[in-house]
Formats: sequence, C-alpha cells, structure tokens
Amino acid sequence: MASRLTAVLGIGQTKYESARNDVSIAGLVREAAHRALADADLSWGDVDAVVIGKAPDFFEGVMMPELYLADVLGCVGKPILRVHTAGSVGGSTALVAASLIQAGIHRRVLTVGFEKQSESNATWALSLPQPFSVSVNAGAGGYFSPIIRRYMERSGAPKLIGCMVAYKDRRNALLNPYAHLHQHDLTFDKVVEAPMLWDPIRYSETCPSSDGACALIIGDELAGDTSSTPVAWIHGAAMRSEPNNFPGRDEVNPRASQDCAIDVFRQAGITNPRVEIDAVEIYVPFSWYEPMWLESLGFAERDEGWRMVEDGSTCLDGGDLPVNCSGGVLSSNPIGASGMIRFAEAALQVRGMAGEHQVDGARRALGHAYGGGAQYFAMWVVGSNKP
Amino acid sequence: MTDMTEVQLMVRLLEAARSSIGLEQADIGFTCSGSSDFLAGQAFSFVQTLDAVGAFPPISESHVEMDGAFAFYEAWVKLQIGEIDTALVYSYGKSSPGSIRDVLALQFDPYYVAPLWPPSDAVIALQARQLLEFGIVSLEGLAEIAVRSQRNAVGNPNAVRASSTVTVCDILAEEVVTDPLRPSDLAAEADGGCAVVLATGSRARDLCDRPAWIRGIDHRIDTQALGVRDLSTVPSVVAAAQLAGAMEDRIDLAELHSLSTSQEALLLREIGLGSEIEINPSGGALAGNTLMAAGLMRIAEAADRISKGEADRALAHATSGPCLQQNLICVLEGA
Amino acid sequence: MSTDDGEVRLPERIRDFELVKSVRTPIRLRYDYRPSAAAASYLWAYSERRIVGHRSPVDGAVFIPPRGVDPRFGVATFEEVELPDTGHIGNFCITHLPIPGREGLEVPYVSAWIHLDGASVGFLGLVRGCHTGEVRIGMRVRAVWKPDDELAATAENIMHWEPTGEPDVPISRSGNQAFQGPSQGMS
Amino acid sequence: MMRWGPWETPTSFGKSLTSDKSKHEFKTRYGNVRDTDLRVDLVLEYPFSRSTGKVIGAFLTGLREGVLLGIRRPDGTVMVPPVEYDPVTGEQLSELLEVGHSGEIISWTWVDPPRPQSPWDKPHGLALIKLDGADTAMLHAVFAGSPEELFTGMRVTALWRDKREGHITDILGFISEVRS
Repeated sequence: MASRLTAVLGIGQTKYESARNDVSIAGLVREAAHRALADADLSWGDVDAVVIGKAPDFFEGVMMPELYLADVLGCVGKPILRVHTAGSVGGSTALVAASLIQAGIHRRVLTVGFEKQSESNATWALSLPQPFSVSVNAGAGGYFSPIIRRYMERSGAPKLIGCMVAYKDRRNALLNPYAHLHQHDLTFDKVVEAPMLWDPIRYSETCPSSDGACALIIGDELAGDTSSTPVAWIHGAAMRSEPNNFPGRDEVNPRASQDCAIDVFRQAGITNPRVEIDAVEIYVPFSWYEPMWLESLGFAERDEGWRMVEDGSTCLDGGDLPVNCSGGVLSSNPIGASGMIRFAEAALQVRGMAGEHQVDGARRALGHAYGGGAQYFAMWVVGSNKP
Repeated sequence: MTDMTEVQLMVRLLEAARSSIGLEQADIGFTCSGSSDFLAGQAFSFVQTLDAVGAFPPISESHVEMDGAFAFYEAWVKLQIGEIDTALVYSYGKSSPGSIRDVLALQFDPYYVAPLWPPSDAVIALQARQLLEFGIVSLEGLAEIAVRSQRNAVGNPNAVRASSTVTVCDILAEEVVTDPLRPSDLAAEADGGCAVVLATGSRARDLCDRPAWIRGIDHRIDTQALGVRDLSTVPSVVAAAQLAGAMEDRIDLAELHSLSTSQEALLLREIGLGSEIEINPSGGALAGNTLMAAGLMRIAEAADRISKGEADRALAHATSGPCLQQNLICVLEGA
Repeated sequence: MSTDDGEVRLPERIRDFELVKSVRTPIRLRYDYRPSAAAASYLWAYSERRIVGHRSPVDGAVFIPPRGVDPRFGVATFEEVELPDTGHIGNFCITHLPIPGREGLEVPYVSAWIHLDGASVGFLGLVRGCHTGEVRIGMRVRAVWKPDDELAATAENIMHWEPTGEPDVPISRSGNQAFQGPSQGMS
Repeated sequence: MMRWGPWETPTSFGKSLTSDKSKHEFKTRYGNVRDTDLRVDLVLEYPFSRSTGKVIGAFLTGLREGVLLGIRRPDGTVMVPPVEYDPVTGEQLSELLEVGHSGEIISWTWVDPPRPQSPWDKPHGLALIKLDGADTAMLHAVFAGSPEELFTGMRVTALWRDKREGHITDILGFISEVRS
C-alpha cells in the first residue's frame, strides 16, 4: 500500500487585518472555511472531517477552541482534530488533513488555520513567565535576532539584504488583496531608516500581528479528477522536528530543516529545486530568514543565499525563483494560519489562480512553515499535474 | 502529584516504552504527542517536552492539543499510508500546579458560558442529574460503579484511588459535594503520562509476542452547547463505536474514559456494553484521571490486557470536552 | 451552497439601539509551581554564588540550566557539575523594546547567550559594563553578582555579565560550536 | 504572590517572577533542599476583549437593554442564547426574536464554595434554564438559600443587574418566580 493521490480542491482566506472587529472567532474561521467550500464548489455536507490548527490557546483565551467551533465548521457528528506545532502549525495542520486522504480514510477534508490575535496581545501570550527562570527576552525577535546576527557574520552578506527582502515582500503584498499590510507609499529608504527593534532586526523587517484564517479543502484522486476548478496535486509532504538547544546545534541552518527539505523533494522526484520549482512560499517572519531558508532548502549554497536576494532572483518580476509573491509572513501574520497560508499560496500558484501575484506558468511550488526556536518544520510540494 | 517536570516524567516513560520492545528513537517512523498549554500554564509547553524524546537526528513528528488518544489516531493514520511501519505516541498532563475545575471552564464558548466559570465538576453534575431523573441510573447504580473502579484499581500501581474493602454503603455515606454527586463519583485527579508504540503487520509480530491489533478506530464530536444537546444521549460515541466496528463481535473488556460514575453509566448504555463485559479492569479514569493522557491510557490498558492474553477483543474509549462532547473508540484484538 | 452574508434580522425592541460590538471577558488563572529536584538544587546553588549544570551520561556534554535530560538522546541526566561564573558570548541581541515585567531596565540593552567555560550549551543573560556597540560574538564575560546580603535561591542573583577584557573566543569555536564532542569534559 | 498580566492597565505588565519565601533562611537550609520552599505562585491574567459579530452582539445588546433574545432555526425552533450557525446543519442563522424573562430549570447543581470567578460569591445554584419561547436551555446561576430549594421543573426568572453593559453577567442570575 502506498500514499493515495491527494489534491487541494479549494482555498479560502480572510482579509488579514490587525483587528477583525466585525466578527466573532467563529465568524472569522467560518469566513475562510466558507470561501474554501465555495472555491471547491462544495457544501458543508460534502466534508467528511475537519482538521483545525492554531498557535497557543492563550492568544484567544479559549482552551481547545475546536470544541466550541465544531458547530461552526459543520462538524457535528464528524471527526475533528486539533493540531498545534508552534509557528509551523498551519503547515502541519494541512499535512495532517492530507494524511487522512493519503491513507484512504476520507474523501474530502476541510482544514483551517486561524488566529485572532486582537483578542489579546501576542507579546503577553509569548512572554508568559517560565517558573524558576529569569526573563531577558522580549518577544520572538529577541530569540531570532542572535541567529540572524550569526548568519550575517558567517556569510558576510551586505547589511541591507534584509531590507531588500522586506521591501520586495511589501511590494508583492500590494498585489494580494488579502494581505494585511498594503503600504502604497513605502520606499526602500523608508525600510532602511526604520528604527532597530532587535538589532540587527529593524521594525520594517518584522512581521505584523494579524487576525485571520485560511482554509483548504483537500480531496482524493476522484475528487481532484472531477473538480470543476483547477486543483493542486500534492507531490510531497514532510515534517521534521529537533530539540531547541543542544551542543553543536547549527541554529542558522538546522538539521531538521535540511532533512525536511531533502525528504519533500525526494518524494516529489526533484533533484535540482532551483530549476524544478517555479514558485516558493517560505515562512519568513523576519526578513533575513529568506536567504537563510533558501540555503537550508537547497536553492542556494551555504552562505550564498543572500546573492539571490541581491541579484533579484527572488523577485516576482523577472526573478527565476519568485519567493513569497503573496507578500509572505512579513505582510500578514495570523500566527496559527501563517503556515497554512504559505501552503495555500503555493497551491494557488500551480492552480494558476493567484491573480495579480501569479507567477506565469508555475507548474510546481513549495509551501514551507517553521516554528518554535526554528525547530519544527512542515513542507509540501504541489503541482498542476498529477505526480 | 509529581515534582518532576513533564520532560523528566516523559524521558523515563519514553525510554521504557521503546526499550520494552528493543527500539531506539531512530527506528521510529513517526512520533505524535498530545498535551495542553492551558494545563501547563505555558505557551508552547510541548516544545520543552520534545527534549524527552531524543529528537536528534531530527524526527518526523507532530503534536495535537488534545488527549493522547487523538495523537494515537493521527499516528494510526500515518501508518495506514503505508510508508512507515512504526510510530511512537505519548501524552502527559500535570494538573497539580493549576486548578482544573477553573481551567476547564475555558473550553466553553467565550461569550456566553466561559465568563460564568462553571466548575468542571458542576458541569458533570448537570448531566448526572438528568440521568438520575430520567431513570437511566440510580444513586446506588453510581455507587456500584465507584466501588467497582476502586476495587479494580487495587491491582493498578498507577491508580491514585483504590480500595479493596469499599462498599456501596460506604459510597452512599459520603457527603454530597457537587449535587447530586459524591467525591467517589468524580474522577481522582492525577499527574502523569503515557507512551505507546504502534507497528504494522510483520513488524509488530517481530517486536511483540502477542500484539494488540487495532481492528477499528473512529472518533466523532457533538455540539458543545449544553442547553442544545440532549445530555442523556451521546450520539458521537454511538457513531464512533459503530464505525469502529465495536459491535460486530463480542467484547471481552472495555476501558472507558469516564470522568464520573454518571458518565460511565451513560457510556455503558450508549455503547451497549452489557454486564458480561469486564469494565475498566484498571479502575479506569475514575481511579486516576490524568488530563490529556487518560484517554491514551485507556487504549494502553486495553492493549496490555490483550498482550498478556487476558482478553481477545477489547474496546478502549477516550473523550474530550464537557459532558462527553467528543469521543473516540478503538477496538483491539489479540489475533 | 449556504449564504454566509453575516446579516441578521433584529426584533423591534432593540432595532434602534447601538449594537454591542465587543465584550470584555477577563481570565485569571492561578498556578502553583514546585521546582523539580534538579531545578531546586540549581536555584539553591545560586544562593551560595555557585552555578551547577548536569552532565550527560552519554558523552559528557554539560547542560545549563539542568533540566534532567539530554535532549539529543532523550536520556535522563543526574550528575551535577559545578561551573565557573566565566564564559563567552555565543550570540546576542541589542533590544530596543522593554521586557514585559522588567520595566526598570533601560533600553537598549543586550541579552546574550552566555556559554560558561565547561558548559556545552548557552543560557540567557544580560550584558552590561560596556557600550552596546562593543559587544561581540566570542567576547569573554564574567558574572556580576548581587551583594551577599541580597542573595536568594534564584537565577536573579546574577544581575548581569560584564566583559573580562580577555581575548575573544574565535567565532568558529563560539556558541554551540564550542562543544567538541565526547572527549570534552569527561576528565 | 506575583501577578502576571495587564489586569488593571491593559497596556503595562505586572510584576516579574521571582522565587519566594527563600530569602531569609537559605544559607542554613542549603544542602537540605526542600522544594516547597521554592514554590512559585503565578497568576496568569488578561482582560480579553472580544469582537462579537452581529448575532452575539445583538444578544448582548438585548441584555444591556433588559431584553432576552433567541434565534430561529429553519425548522422554527428557537435557540437561546442565539448561536451564529445551526448546530445540526451548519447553516448561518439570522432571525433574532424576543423571548421571555422566565423559564423552567432543566437541570441544576450547587456550587459550594463558589469559585474565585463565579458570578456570585456565596454558594449558589448553576442551572440549565429553558426560557419561555425557547427550545434550548441556557446556563446561568440560580440564587437560593440552599440546594433543597431547587428542583428540576422549577420556574425561575431573571434577576437583572442595575448597571448593564452588554455582558452575560448583566443577568446576575435567576431566582424563583414565586419569590420574585
């Protein structure tokens, strides 16, 4: 027995905003799920099971909110699973949903990732005191800044590479109607002149805090074959995790990231990702992570990823490997959904349904998410043709 | 209650689970865990517990914010795909630092119910009263369930409430604490964890003399709103039992994840488990309820009985949410 | 396909009132934590100006703070090791934001991964005693302790770390790269 | 005891964490570690502010104005409190209507002692109450001198708070209709 063919049939996203004051948590989740069903031309009764993902329950102050959301997702009498793998959760959630199809257990699964960060304050939820330790870090930037510093030191990258990534992603976001940040008057100089928050990370190089939800309908081969709209076939799916801190750990290029990429490309039969992949959606919450992940994923040699940023290779307009055409996490970050948005945007590209940020002729795309202290990874490769 | 951290607790358990069948972490195809941030009082609490696994070289791994029984289900799904042949599942809960009775109120909808902070035992009592008033169970019937749990738990080193001498009279003499329930009607809180190794086909036969085969597994959820549900029925457990094939053959024993004697009475009725079936030989969750792990423990206890040759076909049940909202049924067989 | 337009029909009685759009639902939960034996021993050592770690039974790597486990192998650790209060900066961040709960701290401040001599992983601390621009990966530092009469069983006994003025540790041997494998620390 | 979270002032954070009770005697105690001496009592608190959407917003508006609302399902039954989506079919619901202030206890229990955040600081009932005109029950507190006064089928009526803001606790709880 082997993995059954599996396809993304529908995608739904909410408009990402700093606060969706017009809806309840249920209304937010429902909006994405409803749009995914509409995209797949299906109704609630067509869904066999639901897989829901989000980051810590402390963000909304609801413990295991899938229990309260069962009604909202038309799930009464059906199975529901709730995934939580830190920042990678949106990606992991989609992979769990896909596995239900790959294993032949269900025909169509709805999967949703969401976060309604405006209900509380992310810094509060992320800075809950650890008993018996002293807090010397403020937020996620405090954790990732030293790792970026080490990358800058060892690669010798020009100091403004991060600003170039941030500028590119924010310009891409203008082409994506769902993106949170639409900074029409942004200039490269403004990115550079922004204040340092976690030196070497500028304010302009960090992700926003967003409300939002993303949903996918994932189905089996028959559902994919009979779909009235283009589908994205899953060519590879992989997860890897490693501990947070241990002797000899390369925190810039974690082994779990490399192993996960090798596995997902092996499954997809890809030997030269730079050539064979047409579009990439990688999880870049701080701008420097674009060149760092490009290296780790095998798109560039070690310490050379920044050159792809510098020479425009990752630009939508003219680049050979457009990265984060949607604007990426730097332009929208509802944490529990952010990984799924990467997966969804990769699928949109190969379905040819990415609108203004479509990469012409994209046939195969990578969706990527990471979480924890750069220790949880989820990736998939999707294609416009069956694998 | 334990002073060990979750990671210290699990490092021992995981090692014991793997070494009991001679496996190392590198041999495991997929690892999945279940736990709760709200229980730990920490965001991303499961990240620290990953240290107990020995996840280097990196492992294929996932986590559910659910009871470990649902992590077990996810691992079973991965095995069904057919690309790996072993999986490790674990879950743990340390409820002693916080107050479960308050924490669990946050499972309710955050607009109408959670702001009233209904204590978890009171929510159980609302359902229990209906069962009593509808004549589905009597106070004596509840006491009999409590007695059976405490007596069965005597042989279970992990139980926190056990007694070889307790009688129905003793239980009925207890003061009512959460009307209409008595202390022995409510599950005893326990810190703890559980680890289970799954393997497919020939691999399982290689690793274990008498594996407990998963013949069927299914889970379903009901609506949460207590005032919308008919609390005297549990449609999700009926559906899960049917879809797991529970009633297709006789069952020797059942391990039920009931948080009260009243829930156990309702489960027996809804699943259709008669008096000929041995119920909760471990004492069940009543004898030691480890939040986030008690469901996985039911599967582990049932599988253990089968492996020891004490049963041929067993049913394990896990639940999540208030008043048996979400239910999983796993049917295990010895051959 | 259902219509999800979010529209509602209101009864006469409330139609003319301004609708409630948000609600405050405060949460307050109390947790009573007890340290594990490893953590308790670690904290009590601080009260005597000592820093203790755990040695891995597998290859002798030394972990701080001691958490009772070697995360690479998933094995329990028991053996306590005394560590000096000197080491180097494995990595750092110059933060321009206040730390929640530490309003007294002036910004910007430097938080750093401190790699104690003999330890195989770093732990977090504040660096002071030099200009933020002078802090480097590999810089040698020592602990600055609270006065004796203020010592307690807490990691807060070390107020911060300051440069020693010794030559830097080369970047290739700094931070997590300082661990050179099984031979180290087994003496 | 340490607090954590912006309870009083949503923009600033509470005091940081330290170990307690250990300051004075640690020197003599070292070597005889007693973990209980290092216990840390933490309070996690946050004043979550939730956007309600229109259905929940309408119900809370009703509470503020002293009106109780339900929502009608396609089969004509009425749910109180109103939910946004049908629990059986998943369809969006939209037709809100007024229901009675009194109703019948479907099931009940007794909370004694009350929890720190219970809606009432004295022992009280907790009940599922089906209001007149509703087909589903809502959860709320019931005030009575003792559990002996409560019974299933008992008629109760809402006791309103004088100053209401659009919150489920605008109803203090329910009391016996006879007593009122």
